[in-house]
Formats: sequence, structure tokens, C-alpha cells
Amino acid sequence: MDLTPTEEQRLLRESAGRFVRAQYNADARRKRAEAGEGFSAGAWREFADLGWLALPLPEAHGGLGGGAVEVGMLMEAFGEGLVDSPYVSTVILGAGAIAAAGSPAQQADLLPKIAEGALRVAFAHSERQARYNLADVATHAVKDADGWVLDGAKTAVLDADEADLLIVSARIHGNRADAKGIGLFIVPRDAEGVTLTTDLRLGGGKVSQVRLAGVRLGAGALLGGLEDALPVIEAVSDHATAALCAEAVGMMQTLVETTAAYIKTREQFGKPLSVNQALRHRMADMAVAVEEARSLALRAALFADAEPAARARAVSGAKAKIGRGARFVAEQAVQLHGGMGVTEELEIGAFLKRVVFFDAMFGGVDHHLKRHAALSAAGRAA
Amino acid sequence: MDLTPTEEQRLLRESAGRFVRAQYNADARRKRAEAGEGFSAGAWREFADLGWLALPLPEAHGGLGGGAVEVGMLMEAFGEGLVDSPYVSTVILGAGAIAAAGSPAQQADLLPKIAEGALRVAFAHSERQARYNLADVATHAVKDADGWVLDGAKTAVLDADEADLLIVSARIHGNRADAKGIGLFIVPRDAEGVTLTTDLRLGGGKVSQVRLAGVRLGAGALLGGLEDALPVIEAVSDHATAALCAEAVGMMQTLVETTAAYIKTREQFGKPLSVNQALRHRMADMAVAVEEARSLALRAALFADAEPAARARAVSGAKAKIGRGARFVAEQAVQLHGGMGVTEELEIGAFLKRVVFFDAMFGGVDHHLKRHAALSAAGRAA
Amino acid sequence: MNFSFSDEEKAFREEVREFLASVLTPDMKRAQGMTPSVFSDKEISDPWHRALASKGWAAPGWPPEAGGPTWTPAQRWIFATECAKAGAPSVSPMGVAMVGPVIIRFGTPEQKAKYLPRILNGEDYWCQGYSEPGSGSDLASLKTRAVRDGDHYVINGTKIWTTHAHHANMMFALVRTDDTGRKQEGISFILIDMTSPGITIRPILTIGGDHEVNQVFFDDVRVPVENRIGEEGLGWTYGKYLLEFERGGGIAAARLRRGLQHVIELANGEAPGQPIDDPALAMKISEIEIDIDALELTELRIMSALQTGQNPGAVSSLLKLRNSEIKQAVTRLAVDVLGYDALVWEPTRPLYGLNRATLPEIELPVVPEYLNSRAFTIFGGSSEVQRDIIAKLMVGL
Amino acid sequence: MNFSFSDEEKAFREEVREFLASVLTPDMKRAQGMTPSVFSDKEISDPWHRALASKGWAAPGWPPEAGGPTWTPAQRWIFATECAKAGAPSVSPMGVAMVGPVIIRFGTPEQKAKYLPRILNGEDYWCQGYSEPGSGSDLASLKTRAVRDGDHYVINGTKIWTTHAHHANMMFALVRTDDTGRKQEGISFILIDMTSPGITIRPILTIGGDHEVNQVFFDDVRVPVENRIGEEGLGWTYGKYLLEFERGGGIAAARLRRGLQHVIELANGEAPGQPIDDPALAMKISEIEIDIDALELTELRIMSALQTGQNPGAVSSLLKLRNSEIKQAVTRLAVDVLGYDALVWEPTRPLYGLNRATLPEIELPVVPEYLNSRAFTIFGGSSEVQRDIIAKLMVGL
Repeated sequence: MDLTPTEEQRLLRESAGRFVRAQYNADARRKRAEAGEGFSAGAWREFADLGWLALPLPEAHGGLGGGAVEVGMLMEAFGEGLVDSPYVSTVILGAGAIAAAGSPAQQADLLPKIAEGALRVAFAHSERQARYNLADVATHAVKDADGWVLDGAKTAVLDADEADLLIVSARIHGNRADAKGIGLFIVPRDAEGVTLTTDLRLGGGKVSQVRLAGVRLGAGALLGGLEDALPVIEAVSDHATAALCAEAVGMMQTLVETTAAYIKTREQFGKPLSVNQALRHRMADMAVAVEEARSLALRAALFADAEPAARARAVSGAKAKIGRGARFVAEQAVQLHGGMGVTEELEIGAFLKRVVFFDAMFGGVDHHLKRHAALSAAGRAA
Repeated sequence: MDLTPTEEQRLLRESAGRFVRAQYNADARRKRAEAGEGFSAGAWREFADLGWLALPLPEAHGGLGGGAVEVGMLMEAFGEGLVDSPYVSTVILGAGAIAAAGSPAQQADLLPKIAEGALRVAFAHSERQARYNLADVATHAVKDADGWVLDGAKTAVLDADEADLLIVSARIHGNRADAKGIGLFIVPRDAEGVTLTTDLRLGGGKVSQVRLAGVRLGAGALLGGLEDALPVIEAVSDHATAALCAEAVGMMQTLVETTAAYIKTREQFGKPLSVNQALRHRMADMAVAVEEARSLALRAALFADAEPAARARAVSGAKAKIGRGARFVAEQAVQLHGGMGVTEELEIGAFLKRVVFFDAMFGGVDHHLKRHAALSAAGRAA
Repeated sequence: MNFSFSDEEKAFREEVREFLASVLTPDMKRAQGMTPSVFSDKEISDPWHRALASKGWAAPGWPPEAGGPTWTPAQRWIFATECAKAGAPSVSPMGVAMVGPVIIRFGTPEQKAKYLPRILNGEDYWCQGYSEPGSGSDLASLKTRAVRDGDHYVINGTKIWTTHAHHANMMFALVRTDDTGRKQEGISFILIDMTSPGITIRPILTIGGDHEVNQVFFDDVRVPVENRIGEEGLGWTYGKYLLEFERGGGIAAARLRRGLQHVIELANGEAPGQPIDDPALAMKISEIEIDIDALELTELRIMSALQTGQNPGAVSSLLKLRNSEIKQAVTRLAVDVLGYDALVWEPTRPLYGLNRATLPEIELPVVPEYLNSRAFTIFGGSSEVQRDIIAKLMVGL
Repeated sequence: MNFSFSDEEKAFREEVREFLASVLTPDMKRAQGMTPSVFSDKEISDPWHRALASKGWAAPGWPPEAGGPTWTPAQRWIFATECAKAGAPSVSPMGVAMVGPVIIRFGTPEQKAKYLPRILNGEDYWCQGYSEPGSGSDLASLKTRAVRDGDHYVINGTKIWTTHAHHANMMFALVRTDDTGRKQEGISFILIDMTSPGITIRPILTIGGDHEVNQVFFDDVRVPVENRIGEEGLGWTYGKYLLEFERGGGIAAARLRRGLQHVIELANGEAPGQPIDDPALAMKISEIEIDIDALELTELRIMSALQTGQNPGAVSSLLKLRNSEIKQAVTRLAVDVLGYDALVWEPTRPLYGLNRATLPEIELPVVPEYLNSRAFTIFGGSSEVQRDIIAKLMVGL
């Protein structure tokens, strides 16, 4: 048992931190925002050059075979700088699904391109009526002689507008919310019948609603030929959730540091705000929340490859508590900054928005508490 | 609309306050505790003389026809002094059930004696398997030629050991937890087949488990001849809950005053504890909790005679929020008293215990939130 | 104690309801419902103000000689509650509720004659110049200087968090006319024509995407001495008198209840999935409803005390604190109900100007309102300041 | 990073489990399970201490020359965790964990030779004389005087909150030997034989009904100068060194988990109704379990840092704060689960001495433990003190 980072991990963490501090400081963000720029192609190439896109991909297909712990280190650095890259959508969700479910040929075709930064993939699974129930898929796929025809609608698809491919879940058989009978399909974003409605995403990036109307796909579009892909969907969702938890830890860390610096220097009644014990104690609670979040995000990563129930419990536990803790830290960071905290002139609000995104993505506090409780009850009954 | 007390109400409140300050100060309580005394017969007579036992009873039977608001004023004063009288068990629950369900003859027989202080009545309804479900009654009553035979077990019966009569609920027909078919029976405490197991009650007074084994009662023992007494049980439980809410307000008030006095005088590092802003803000939150509790206890009393769903919503709302608020105030009163707060040498702990009793009696915070939510949903559907 | 409204009060309530039914257009209600801020845009509040003014109801708190309707506290409560229930816009408070009472109390006959009618009928739109970039909760540390030059003051400095300065043609401001004594001394209360040369307004966007507040710069702005209220150097006294009105909060429960109703409607229909069927959500809704019940009954207790000529005590901090906390709880819950729809960020303002959007109309203001409401516990006396006051005045610490 | 125990660590864990299985009697486990306090009664802890001592495991933190088992941090974590899981009693910490390390660090060879073996094998039972009635969190304001008289100190004064003074034959105490300088100066650390003439013990009953703490009075109590640890006047330094050990908290997650398991068992069987079927309760249990998971992983991170020779930083306040808060959450939830059974108050102590009671045995300690646990956030550095420290050391305020 040794939870200190290896030398390799330490170097990864440090290089990510350096990159973020250099390129994702407040000035750089403001400039990009003013120029109306999203995440740049140049930065994505740099991600590729640094090996980050290859990091969690299998070594057989151009990847580095890193695990959730390494991904977490990267994500934590991203969070510190509020990086709004399509890393989670392409590398964790998209490539993750391909690596978990794809046939050897599909993997050999797609994964190296992703690792090189030549291919972006979005994950189109959630549906509006499903809320956060991963098994609730109404989009359906019908097989005919030429291949597959997909019809349905997806919501909350991250970064779809700049993706080359969509990995789309669709029901091959069974009824809505059945665990069985869901497949994952490789759909070119520009395929006929695919319509995107794309908006700005709360906290940075873009989000799309995807309509699929009689989308025709070849017989080879079904990922791995697998007609029961729910376990894969659950696994990649859990992995992405764990990654977002690590990112949230980075955000919380920055918020605490920024707020501490503010109340130490901002004076009122001739004294720094930090003379107020009520504020100091609030910040103590914020610091405690960061440490607890750090522990649970790491725990979720350490359980990423455990058996599904254990993985899900660790991930839901982390998501629930970090969801609450990050909200507390971000809201209090706004509060302790006073009037300045609610303006666009500081970045506190941008962090708060990303925290709200984090809380909503893959289900909020109560959803994950319930999932955790259900898994616990099942564990006790077993 | 005028929520200021009438002259009559003001006088009642003041006389109750005076009585409690004179007879239920810390010294008096300590002496009684050392002497191992419970609530004295003498004090009960004084309650009768002051008209408090008659207060909510119908004027036709020796009562004063007061309402829940007046009862609340009395109870708030009791709470300030942590009075541990059998007022709720005899006057609100026992006499309340008789007044609501009794035949004219039963009322004429029993209520004047209660008003005079000559008769004490306990309310034996709850059963262990029922938790807080008022309809869950497994004790059964079988009618035969001579009258009724009761068998079953009751829990959490307040002040039964010093009661002359028990009002016992029993199922006349139907299945466990059916809303219909529950009757209320007048059972002499010393009837054959009645066995009490009596313990000290958390926070003062006594509590009994009551076993009924083939208890034979006359045909006239069924209160009002009523075979569907659940609405009466719900009403008197709500009235008693409202009364306990008012009592809790009094306790919270005393805790805030006592704690404020303590932190203003207790010195550490050469300064009174109250220089600590974190403590002052805690006390501000405690004071806010008292004001909110005061409003909700009054609201519950004002709705006491509304139609059942509105009454129940107001009472459950008050019980839920005051349950939480009283726990917060009492726990923080202990905390702010430091080491002294956890000793039996101050009375803070006695108040905390009574608050825990309050929270557990008639259902805790979650129970009443759920009841409130269910009533709200039903109201929206209607 | 009587928990029912009297026949007179009921008749008044009926009158208010009839007025609201006749005056509030669907467009006004829609625009108000899609406004994330507690302040209605001028284009919403103006017609509403005019309608109230023609009914004689624009200034509930004013004495009859100034044009107030001589309502009892109960009538004021009924009016505010019915307006909230009906989804009426807010009247901009800076004129009627803030500078108006100061002019009534401390103004000269000339000032009263000049300003009060224009406030009453909504001709002037006011903004408040109190806070400065360096002042925060320490308002008295303000530095904007007014130097006497003949029968004018020459003003230099800057004010911040100025709500609707971009709509206003008048500002009331605290300025420093002397800095030799205690910082509370040497402050004067003056009225500034916003069209005066030398005034620049810089918009400040808030995190909800709204342009609501501004920074206002004064560069040798000349203001006639007759625009000073009361005595030179006593502005702090007048300003504090006004803050009592601002912090009072007063009658907030009905608006909170409408906000919670909005959450229930969302959860019942538009939001993704069927969140209303979630028992945990139902318990949270109940929790907030109970909080609102407590606040409402506290308001009614205060109203009753005022009604019978009693002093309700130091409760305005309590009302402000709870109103702002409950508001934040309501808006937070609404965001939770949105589920994945919370991810869609619509930057266009005003939201009621949009013809189409990805989200259903009822969902559009949810996230902006959550973000906007973060300011509730900061402005008008932060929650920390309110707790300091409660500890002092209610607990005696 | 490696989340599994090594083969050596697993073998050690097996050894601990075998030891526990062989030594822990059903009576010991029952008595411990019915103890509301974190301190086991002497009659429970004594046999447990003796069993540990014969295995050489009584003093995990001591260096080998003093009789410690030379465990790695991982081994200490495994040992503490397995003991908690098995429901083992606690060893009284005042000897092994508190005064022992001070004697090891600052004692003379004679003092080490005299006291350490008796601490190790449990012959001496120690209590701690730090707090005084007037001192509270301001420990250095202590007033108990030790006046030099030849080769003795003569002690007058009083100590309070003295855990198990009524069991102890030895006390380590901070006493004032000089009051001319700063209050932290002039304090000395001395060892007092509790059988000395002039010592009186007054029991202090706590709100859970337990006799755990005492007030101790010193009336001309003579203590040989050789009983002083280190230099006269430097007691504050030694005392602070010890507090680091006391506040460390260290390995608490496993005990908290056992407490939560107790709640689940209650809710699953004995408690009135079927509370385990209540989804709201299930969510609360999950919430606390997640809190414990976070604490446990924090402990493991600290253990890993120690294991690799790194300094884990200022985390002991965080561990103390969270341990005490979670403990209170667990005991509060247990009371909620009891429903109406919470009304029955059983005053007899010790609870394991009862033969029969109205409540099922598993329910008996629930309310006493809730009440007893209120002290967790007060003693050993209150939560307020911990937050002061965290703000200073972790946030840099």
C-alpha cells in the first residue's frame, strides 16, 4: 500500500501543472474569451504531443496504457486552470467506449488517430426522458439488409460540434429502460439524418442536442458487434465521472487559494477581511472540503478497474460528496469575494458555473447518493 | 388579521411565566431531582387552581374552551422552565380524545374530573411495529356478550404509571394499518390483564410499555361507540404535537439566553468568549432558529382547527423544522458551554435530552417532511 | 389573536385582484417571469409603475400628503402578496422606496415639490450612489469628493454596484464634503442629474449574464448646492435612515412562494425525466415551503405589531437574512430539477426578447436566476453583516 | 501508487486477525460494544492491555529500545483497523500514547527505567492533569502552583476534566512553577503519585450518565523533584509535544465504520418499525459512509507519506475535526433509527453490567453514546480551535 505518486506520475502532474499555468492563466482565458475562441486546434495538437491523448489508451493501439489515477492527475491540473478542452468527451468517453467495446479492427482503425489528435469523438448517449438513468434508451436501431437505421434524439452531448464521429447508443431490442439490448454505433457527425443543435455550455465549451432521423449506417457500425453495451456505457460513464471529480478538485483548490489571497489583502474598516473569524472558519471548512474531495477523487480512480459494483459505489460516493463540496466551495468563494465575486471581471463566477456543470453532469448529489444506497443495499443482501 | 395576543392571552402567558420562574428554576429542579421526586400532586392541584387543566376542555363540561393558541402559550412557558408535567398526556391527548370522541355521558363523567385535577388519563396508542404510522394498530378488541376483550402491546405511553385511566386504541376489524376499524377504549390502569413496564423518560417524566392480555371491558368502554377513531387519533396527535412545538420554543429561548449569558461572561485568553465572531454568528443562527420556531409553532396552533389536511400540513411543517432547529440550538448550546456543557452540573444537557425526546415523539424530522410532502402532492393532485 | 382577514381587508384584497386582472398583460407577466433579477427591466417596470400611479398605488409607504394611499400595514401586506402571486413586475425601488422617504423626511418644501411628484408618477428614474470600489461593508469609508465652488458642488470620484445607472436620469449619492473628522462625519447626501457633463457609466456584467449594475465615474461634475438634502455633513444620518428601508426586506414570502411554485411546475412537466416523482425532491420542496411558511408568519407577526402600534424590534436583519438564503435555496433546487438541461447556456438578454431557444421557455431563466441570486447574500448588507447585527441586537452580544 | 497491501502487510494482517480471534472473549466484545464512551472502563481495558503486552503490541508508537514493536505506518494502520473491526476495547491512551512518548523523548534514564516498563505492561494507570476550571481552550492560563520546598514540589490547585482519575495511580500534570514571565513560561511537567496525601477526586457526571471525568484537588501535595520531566519552566514545550499525539486522531475511520455498521444493524432488525426500508435513511447512511471513505483515504494518504519519509503536513486538526463530526453524525442517526425506543432512559452504568432492561441490548448504548459524543467536538481541542488552526496552517490566514 503506497498512495504517494510514482516518479513517473509526479512528472506527469508537474508537466500538466506547468502547461496549465503557462497557457490557462486568467489573462490567457480572458483573451480567448474576448476573441470568441473555444478550445484551439493548436492546443489539441500540443495535448497529443505531450502524450495526454494517448495516456489512457491501450498500448496495442498507440496508447500509453495509463490508468484512471494518471488521468486524474491530468484532470486535476486542468481543473486548476479551468481548461475547457474536449478531453473527457473524446479521450475518456469516446475512445474509452471504443477501447472497451470495439472490435480489434475498429480499435486499430480509430484509437491511433485519437492518440495522434487526428480524430475527435463525442459520446451521444443521454436522452431527455431518461434523466440520469443510463439504461433508459428510446433511440432505436433497426437492422436491415444494408446495415442499421437509427432514429431518436440525444441530449447533453459534449463537444459534438467539433467531433468527427459520434458514438451513439441505440436500442436494438427490448423496451425503454431495459438493461439488455442497447448497442453503441459509430456515426459520422456529418451522416445524413444527423442534426445538431449546439449551444454554449455552462462553464465553458459547447453542448449539443442530436437528432437522428433515419440515419443509415453500414453493418460494421455497431461497436464490437455488441448488443448488450450497457456495462460498457456504465464503465465509461463512471470513468468520465471519476475524471470530472479530479477536475473538480483542481477547481476547488484554485478557488480556495484565490479566495484566501483576496481576504488577506482586501481591507475593510482598516483591516484585512481575514481578521474576521467567521470568514477564517468558513475557509477552514472550504479547505477541509478540498482535502476530502481529493481523497474521494483518488479513491474513485483507484477503484476504476474494480468489479462494477465496487467501482460504481466508489464513483457515486465521490460524485455525491464532491458535488456538494465543490458547490459549497464555489458559492462561498463568490460570497467571500463580495460584490466582485458576482461580476464577470473576476473568474470566480466562471469556476462556479463549471462547478454547476460538474454537479449536473452524469447526475447530481441525490442521484449518486441513491445509486450508492442501492448498491449498498444490494451488497448487504448478497 | 391580528397576531398580537389579546389581553386575556397576555395575562395567561404572564401568569404561566411567573409560575414557572418561581417554581421551575434551576434550584427547584435540582432539589426535586436530588429528592428523586417526579411531578408532584401539589403542583397538579395548582395547575387545576390556575385553570390550566380546564383550559382547552369544552365549556359544557367544566372547561374554559380555550384553543391551541392558548395551550401553546402555556406550553411555551413550561418549555422555558423545562417543566415535566403530565399536561400533554392527560389534558391534550387523554382529555382531547374524550372530548373529540366520547359520548355525552362519557364526557360529562370524565372531563370535569380532569379539569379539577382529580383524574389523570394516559393515551396508549403507539405500537412498536408501527413506528410513526398512526394507522398501524395490531392490538385487537373482540366484542362478546359481556363487552370487549383487548389483547396487544403499546409503546411510548407517556405518564401511564400515575394515570388512573388509559385511552387505548385497538383494532375492531380490518387488517394491520387499515385506516378503518380502530376504536378507542377506556381502560382502568389497574384492570386485570394490564401490565406496565415503566422507565425513566429521556428528558424527564416516565414512559411505559403497556401489555394487554385478555383485558375484559364493559360494552360502554368504547369511546363514543366509534369504530373509526383514526381521525380522532390523528387530530389529538396533531394537537399534542403542536403543544410540544410550543414547548420546544420555550426551551430554545432559554437555551439561547443561557448560552448568551455564558459566552458574555466566560473569559478565555483574557477576553470574553463572545469576542469570537464565529461564536457570535452561531448565536445569531440560533436566535434566528428560535424566531422561526416561534412562528411555526404559532402557525401550527392557528391551524389546529382547520380541515384535517391543512392542520396536518401545518403541524408536520412545524414539527419538522422545529425538530431540526431545536436540535441545532441545543447541541450548539452544549458546544458553546464547552466542557461544562456536557456535565450534569449545568442544565444544558437536560434541555438537550428533552429536545431529543421532542424530536422522537410523534415522529422525527424526516417523518414529518415526508408527511408534509405527501399531503402537498395530494393537494396538488386534487 | 385573529388569523383571518377582516371584511374590510378582504374587500381590499378583492380590489387588488381586480386591479391586477385588469392591468397585468400576458406580455408583462411573461417578461417578468423570464427576468432572472429581482429588479425588473425599465421597459417592464415603467408601464407597471404608470398603472399603479394612475390608481394612486405607486407609493404604499408614503404619507397621504405626499401621495401615499394611507394603507394599513395589513393592506400593504395584502397588496405585496397579491402582486407577487399574480407575477407582477417590481417597481424600481430606488425612487419610491429609497430616495422618496428621505426627501419626505428631510427635504425642503422646494425639493419635495420638485421631486416627489416625478417619483410618484415614474417620470424620474433613480439610481443609488453609495458603494465605492474600496468600501464594501465599510460604507462610511467612501472617498468621492464634493468640493464647494460658489453655489455648486464639484464632484470627483466613482461609485460602484449602481443598479440601473444606465436607465436612470437621477442619482442620490453620499459624497464626502469634509475629511477632517470621523469618517461618518463630513458625508453629505446629494441629488445628481445623470445627464450632467462629466458622468461616465461603465457597465458591469454579472455572472448570471445580466447588465444590472454599473460603475459611475464623476469627473468635475457640477451639482447645484440646492440639490443637497438636509445639512452638509449629516448625510450619513440620512443615508442610514434610507438603509433601514432597503434592509427591511418586508414582504418577501409571497415572492419566494411563487419561485417555489415555479420549481414545482418545472419538476412536474418540462424538466428532463420525471423529477416530481422523486421522494427526495418532494422532501426538499417541502423543506423550503416550510421555511417560507415560517418567514410568512414572521412577516404577519411583524405586520400585526405594526398594526397595533407596537415596535416589532430588530427583525429586519432576520428577514433579509432568511429571504436571501431561501431565495438561494429555491434557485439551487430549480437548477437541480433541470438535470441535463442546466448545461445549455443562453447568453442573450433580456430573455423575454428571445423568440426561440433550445430550452423550453419556463427553463430559460433558471440558471441565470441561480447565478443572479448569489448576490442576494452580498448586496444590501451581506449575510455576515446581518449576523453581526442579529448577534448584537437580538442576542445582546 | 499502489492501492493493495504487500504480501508482508497481508501476512501481518493475518497475524493480527489470529491474535484478535484468540484473545478477544465474547464478554470483552459485549462489554466494549455496550460502552458509550471512547474510553473503555478499566476492567475492560486491563485484560486487553495485558494481552497486548504479552504479545509485545502494547505500544505501537514506541521505539524498539522502549519496547515498541517497530511497526511501519502501514502496520500500525492495519493493527488499528483490525482492532476496530473486531470490536476490541481501547487501551487507555494516557499512559502508552500520551505520557509514554514524553518520557521517551524528554525523560532521564532513571525515569525511563522506572516508568516505561510499568506503562508498557499496564501496571500503572495514568491520568492527565492539564485543564483547569478557568482555562478552557486557553490552556496556558493554568494556575495550579508547584512551589519548591527542598527536594519536593508542594502542589496546590485543581485540575478538571481528568479522565479516569478515579482509576489512575499516576498523573502527569502541567503546573506553574513561576508566574513572572509570559504565561507559557514558568510551566513545568511533573508526574504525581495519585495516592499522595492531599489529593481529592470529585466525580463529574456527564450528560450521557457516565462517570468518566473528574475534578482533582491538590492540597499541599508533595511531589519529589525527580518526578519533574525535563527542565523546570519548559513544561509547555513537553505538553505541546504530547498534544500533537493527542490531537493526531490518527486512525479513526475503522471505528467510525463499525459505529455505522451498528446503525445499519439497528435499522435492519431491532429498531421499531422497518427503518432500513426508508430510502431517506438509506441515503443518510450512504452519506456518512462516504464521509468515512473520505476520512479513511485521507488516513491512507497520510500513512503513505509517513511510510515514504514525507511530512504529511498540518493534517491532524483536519482528522480530529472530521472524526468528531462524523462520530456525532453516526450517533445522531442511531438515535433517529431508535424511534420511540429513544424515549426509554436507562441510568444504570456500566450498561454491560445490566442483566435485563426494557430495550434490546443493542439499543441500550445508543442514546448514551449520542450524548457522550457531544464532548468529541469540545475536548482535545474544540472544533472552533481546530478551525482556527486549519485556517492558519492549511489556508495560511
